[in-house]
Amino acid sequence: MSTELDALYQEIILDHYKNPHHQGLRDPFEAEVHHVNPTCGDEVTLRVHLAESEGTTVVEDVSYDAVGCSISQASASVLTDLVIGKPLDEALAVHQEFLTLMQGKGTVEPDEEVLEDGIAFAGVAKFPARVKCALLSWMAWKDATARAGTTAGTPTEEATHG
Amino acid sequence: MSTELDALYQEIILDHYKNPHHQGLRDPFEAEVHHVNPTCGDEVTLRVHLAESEGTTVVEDVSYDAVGCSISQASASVLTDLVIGKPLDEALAVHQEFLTLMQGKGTVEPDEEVLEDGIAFAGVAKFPARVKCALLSWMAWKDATARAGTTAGTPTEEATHG
Amino acid sequence: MDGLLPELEVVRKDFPILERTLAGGVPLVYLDSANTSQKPQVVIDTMVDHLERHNANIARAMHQLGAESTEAFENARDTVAAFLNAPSRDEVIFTKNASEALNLVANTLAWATGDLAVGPGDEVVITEMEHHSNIVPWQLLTERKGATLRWFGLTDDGHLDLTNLDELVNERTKVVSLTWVSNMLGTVNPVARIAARAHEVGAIVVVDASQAVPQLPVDVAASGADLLAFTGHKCVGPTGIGVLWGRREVLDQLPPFLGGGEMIETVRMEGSTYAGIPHKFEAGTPPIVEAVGLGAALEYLGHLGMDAVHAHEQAITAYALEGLATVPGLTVLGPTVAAERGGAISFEIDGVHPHDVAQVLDSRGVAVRAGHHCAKPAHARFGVQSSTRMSSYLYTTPGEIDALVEALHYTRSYFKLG
Amino acid sequence: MDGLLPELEVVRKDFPILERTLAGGVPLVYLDSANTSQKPQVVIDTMVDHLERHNANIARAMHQLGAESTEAFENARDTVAAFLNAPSRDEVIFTKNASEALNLVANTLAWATGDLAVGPGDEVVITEMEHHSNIVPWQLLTERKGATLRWFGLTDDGHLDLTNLDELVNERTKVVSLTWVSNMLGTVNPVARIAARAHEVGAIVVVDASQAVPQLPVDVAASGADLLAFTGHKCVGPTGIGVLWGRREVLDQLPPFLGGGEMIETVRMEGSTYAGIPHKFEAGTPPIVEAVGLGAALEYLGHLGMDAVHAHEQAITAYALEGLATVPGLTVLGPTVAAERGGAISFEIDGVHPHDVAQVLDSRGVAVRAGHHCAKPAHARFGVQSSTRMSSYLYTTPGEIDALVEALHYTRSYFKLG
Ligand SMILES: Cc1ncc(COP(=O)(O)O)c(C=O)c1O
Ligand SMILES: Cc1ncc(COP(=O)(O)O)c(C=O)c1O
Repeated sequence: MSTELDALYQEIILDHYKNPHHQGLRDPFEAEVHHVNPTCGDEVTLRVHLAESEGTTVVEDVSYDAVGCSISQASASVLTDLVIGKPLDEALAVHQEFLTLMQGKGTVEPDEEVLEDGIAFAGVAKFPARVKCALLSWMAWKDATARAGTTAGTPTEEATHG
Repeated sequence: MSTELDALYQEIILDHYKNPHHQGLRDPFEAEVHHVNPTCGDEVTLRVHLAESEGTTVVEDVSYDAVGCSISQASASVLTDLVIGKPLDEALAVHQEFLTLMQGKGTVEPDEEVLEDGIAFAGVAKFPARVKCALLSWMAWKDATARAGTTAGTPTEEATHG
Repeated sequence: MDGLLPELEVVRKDFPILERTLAGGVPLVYLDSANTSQKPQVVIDTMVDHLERHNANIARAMHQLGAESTEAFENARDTVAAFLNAPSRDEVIFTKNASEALNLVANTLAWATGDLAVGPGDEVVITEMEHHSNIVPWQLLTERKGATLRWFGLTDDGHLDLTNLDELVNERTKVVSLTWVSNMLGTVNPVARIAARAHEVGAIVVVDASQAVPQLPVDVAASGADLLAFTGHKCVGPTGIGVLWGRREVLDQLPPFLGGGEMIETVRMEGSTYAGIPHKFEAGTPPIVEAVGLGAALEYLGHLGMDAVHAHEQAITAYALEGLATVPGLTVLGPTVAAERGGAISFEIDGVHPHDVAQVLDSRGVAVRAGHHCAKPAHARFGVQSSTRMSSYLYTTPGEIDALVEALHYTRSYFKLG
Repeated sequence: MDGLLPELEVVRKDFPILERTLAGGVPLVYLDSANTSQKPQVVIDTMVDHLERHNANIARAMHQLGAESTEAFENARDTVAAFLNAPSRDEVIFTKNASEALNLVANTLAWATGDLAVGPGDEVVITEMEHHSNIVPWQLLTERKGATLRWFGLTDDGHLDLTNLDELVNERTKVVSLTWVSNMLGTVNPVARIAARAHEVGAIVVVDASQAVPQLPVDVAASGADLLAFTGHKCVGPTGIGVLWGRREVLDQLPPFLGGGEMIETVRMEGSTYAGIPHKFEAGTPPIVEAVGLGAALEYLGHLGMDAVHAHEQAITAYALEGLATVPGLTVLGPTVAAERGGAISFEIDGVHPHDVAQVLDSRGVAVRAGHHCAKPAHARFGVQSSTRMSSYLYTTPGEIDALVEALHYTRSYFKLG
C-alpha cells in the first residue's frame, strides 16, 4: 500500500508543500480571484500580473495565499514556477498540458520538458478525489488570467467564484 | 377467481347500485358537504337534515348526489336506508359498526341486526383499495352531521372537504 | 406481428416480476406501465451490488468506497446526458421524480430576478391535458406572484387545439409548459412547433417528458425544450429518482431551490454562495443508489434501442386499439390512430364504472389503472369523471392484449350487459 | 468492554460490505457512518423482494400489485411513526432526505399566512453548529422575506452558548431550528430546554435529528419538537428517503410544498384544493422502494434496541476518545466526554492537513471523512478550515478503533513528524 501512497506523495510534492515558492499576495496585479473547493473547503486567493513586452503578453507575476492539503499547496507552488516569466501563450499551453495530465486517470505520460516538477503530479491523477485539489490553483490562475486580459492595466477586486 | 369477485359484488350491492335509495338533493337541510376520493375522483355531495323530537335528535333526512363506482354508490344507498329516521345516537352507532366492519380487513363478522343490507359489504373489507369507495358517503355523512350539530337550524353551504 | 421487439420472450425473462402469479394462481398481465414500469434484473442487481459493495456518500467522501460511489453516481449522470443527447453533463440535475423536477422550475421562477422573473401581467401557458404535476406547480406560481395561468384547450379527438396559438402565446408569456406525450389521452404533442412560437416571444419552454422518455428517442438539443423533466420509475429505473435537464443559460439564471449540503460554494452564518450547476440544485445527499439504478436502466434501454422500443410500442398500441374496438360500448378517449399516440389508452365502457372494470380485470390478473390518472381536467374536458387505462411497454405481448380484450368482454357479461 | 452490542460479530455479518477488501487486499475499516451508514442484508433483501415481486405505483393503482405495494409503503409509515413515538401516522411525511425535509419547512413558511407567516421584524434562530442543510434554508427564507437570522454561539468546549437564551429567543422569534446531535462536534444539545423557551414566546421548534435518530432513542412527543427531520441513509436505510415529522396542528397550517399527483383533493384548471396530511406534502410518485427499505431498517434497529445501539455508540466513543488521546499533536474538536456526545469525532493533527490524514488512513483501509463536513461555520468558530472525522456505528468494533489509532500514528511518521 505504501507504494500507492508514495506514488501520490512524491518527494517533490512534499518539498513544495513544505517550502512553497512565490507564496504571498503581491502588487501590482490586474486581477485577483478567490476559488474554493466546495467539497473540502480548500481555498486559494490568487493574483495575476501581466505585462506587455515586445508585442507579446508575459506573465510577470502570480502571487497567492492558499489554505489546503499538501497536494493543493504544492500544486500552487509548481504552477507559479512554471508560468512566471513565460509568454502568456506558452503558459496557457503548460496549463493545458497539466489539465490533460490530471484528467487522464493515470493513463497520460507527462512530458518533463514542459511540466518540470509538475510531472510529480502524475500519481495524483489516479486518485479522482485529489484531482480537484491539484487543479484548484490552476483553475484560479486561468480564471484570473482571463479577467486580467479583459481589464488589463486596472487592478481589480473580483467576486468569489468557484 | 369468480368466487372472490362474487364476494365483493354481492347481489345486494348490485341491486342498490342499479336502484339507489333516497338519491337526489333535498330541502330542508342544516349541512351540506362535498367529499372526494382523491385517488380515483369519486365524489359525493351530501345533505343532512336533523330534527328534535321529544328531547332526542333524529336523522330526519339524508339526501345525496354521487358519482362513483358500484361500491361507493351502493354504499350511499345503504347508508340512507340505515340512518334515516333513526335517533342520532343510534345512527352514529351504526356508523361505528360499519366503520369497524370495513377496517377489519375481512376478519370482522357483521351483525345483520344492526347493518341489515350493509352486511353485503363484508366482502369489500378484503379489498383495501375499495374500502375507501365504501366509506366515502359514510365519512361525508359523519362530517355533515357534525356540522349540522353546530349549526342546527341554519342551512349552510359548506366548503369542499375531503 | 411487425414491429415487435426481436426476441420478446427473452426480453421478458429480464423482468422477474413478469413470472408472478396472483390470487387464484392467475398469471400477471401487467398493463399499468404508464403508472410505473417494471424493472429488469440488471437494474436490481446493479443496485444490490452498489449497496453490498460500494455504498458510501459521494463527493464529500474521499476514501476508496467514496471514490467508487462517486464514480458510479457521476457515471449515471453521463449516461443520462448521453441518453438525452444533452450538450453538457452539467445540465443534468437529479431530482426525486418528475414532479420535483417540474416544481423545481416553478419554484425557483418564483424567486427569479431579471428576465425570468414572473409577476403581475405575466402569463404562464400550459395545456388542458397536463398531469396534475404539471398543473399545480404553475397554479401555485401564478397565484403567488399575481401572474395569469392560461392553457391550450383540446379538440374532440384529443389533440391540442392550436388554433389560438399565436394569441395564447404572446409577449406577456414567460413560460410555456406542456407534456410531450399525454399520460391519459396518449397524444403526442408537437413540442417543436409550440416551442418555436414560445421562443419567438421570448418565453421559456418546459417539457414534461415523463411519458416520452420511456417510449420515444428523445433528443433534448433538437426538441425545442429549454427545460425537460422525466422520472426514473417509468423507464425501467427505480423510484426515488427523476431528472431535470436544462439549458445551461437558463439554469444559471435560476436561483437555488433547496439549500444545504453539496449545493454551496461557501457558507458563513451571515450568508452563503452557491455552487455551479448541476450541484446548485442538488441539496443534501442525493438519491445515490437510485441514480445508479437509473443509469443501468437507461443503458438497458439504449441496448434495446429506443427506435426498437418505440416500434414495439406502436405495434402493440395498434393491436390494442383494434382489440378494444371489438368490445361493445367501449369508447377510447384520445386519438384512435397508433401513429399519433403513445401506449397509454384510456377508455370508457357504457354501463360499467372504471373501478368495477379494473376490479374484474384484476380478478383475471390483468392490471390496469382506473380513475382520473392525475389528469382531472382532461377528464372533465371529455365530460367524464374517470376512465380505465391500459398501458403497455417494451415487455408487453400481443397475447397480453388478447387477455385484456377477453377480460373486457367478460366484464360486460359479469355486469350483465349482454 | 462494557456496553458493546451483544453478539457484535453476528451483527457485523448482517452487513455484507464489511467483508470487503480494498486496494492491496486491505480489509475495510468503515469509520464514516455519520456520512452514511452501511446497510444490513435484510434492508437490501426487502428492497429486492419489493422490486422483483410487488413493484407497482401506490394509492392510485387498484390491482393486486398496487395493493401490495401500497400496503408495504404505508406499513413503512406505520413503522416510522412507531419508531418515533409519533401521536399519529399522518404526521409522518416522506421526503427524499433530511435536507428536503428541512427545506420543506423553510419553504412553506415563506408562503404561510396567519400565525406562521415570517416577515420583516421577525426572527429565526439557529445555531453555529448546524449542518449547511439547516443553515442555508433559513438564510434563503429570511433573506427572501426580509426577516432576521440569528444564532446561538458555541463555547470553547463545543457546547451551545445558552447564556443569552432569553434574549436570543424572544417575542420576535418565529422559528428556532437546531440540531439534536452535531455531525461535526458530536455535541448532544438540550433540545427540550431550548424548546421550552421557544414555546414560551410562541415560536415553533424544528429539530434536525439526522444524527440523533441513528444513535438515540427518539421520542418526538417528548422531545419538544414541533417538526423533526431525519434521513434514511444514516440509519441503515437506503438513500433517496427522508422523513419530516410534524405536529398535526403545525402541518395543517402550512401551505403545500410541491404541487402534483397525490397531494391534491381536486384539480380544475382554474384552481385546486389539497389533500390532508401526510399526502398534502407528498407530490408525485414517492420513493416507494426506499420507504419500504427504511421501514426494514428501522425494524432492524428496533430489533437491536435503540438503548443497546446507544450504549454501544457510547462505549465505542469513549474508547475512541482514549485512543485518540495517545496520538501526539491531535486535538479533538467538541466535547471530550463520551456522555456529552454522539459518535462523530472530528480532530486535527498538528502539521498534517486533514486530506492528507484521510489519504494515508485510506491506504490502510480506514475510511474517515476529511473536510468541513458541511459545517463550515462550526469550523470557522474553532479557527480551522477543515478537520478529519471518524464516526462509528452499531457495527464498529474496538479493534477498528485500534486500527484507526495505529494508522494515525503511522500518518505522523509518514509525514515525518517523529
Ligand atoms: C446533522 C445533519 N443534518 C442534515 C444532514 C443532511 O442529510 P441529507 O444529506 O441526507 O439530506 C446531515 C448529513 O449529511 C447531518 O449530519
Ligand atoms: C405525464 C406525466 N407527468 C408527470 C408525472 C409525474 O411523475 P412522478 O409521479 O414520478 O413525479 C407522470 C406520472 O405520474 C406523468 O405521466
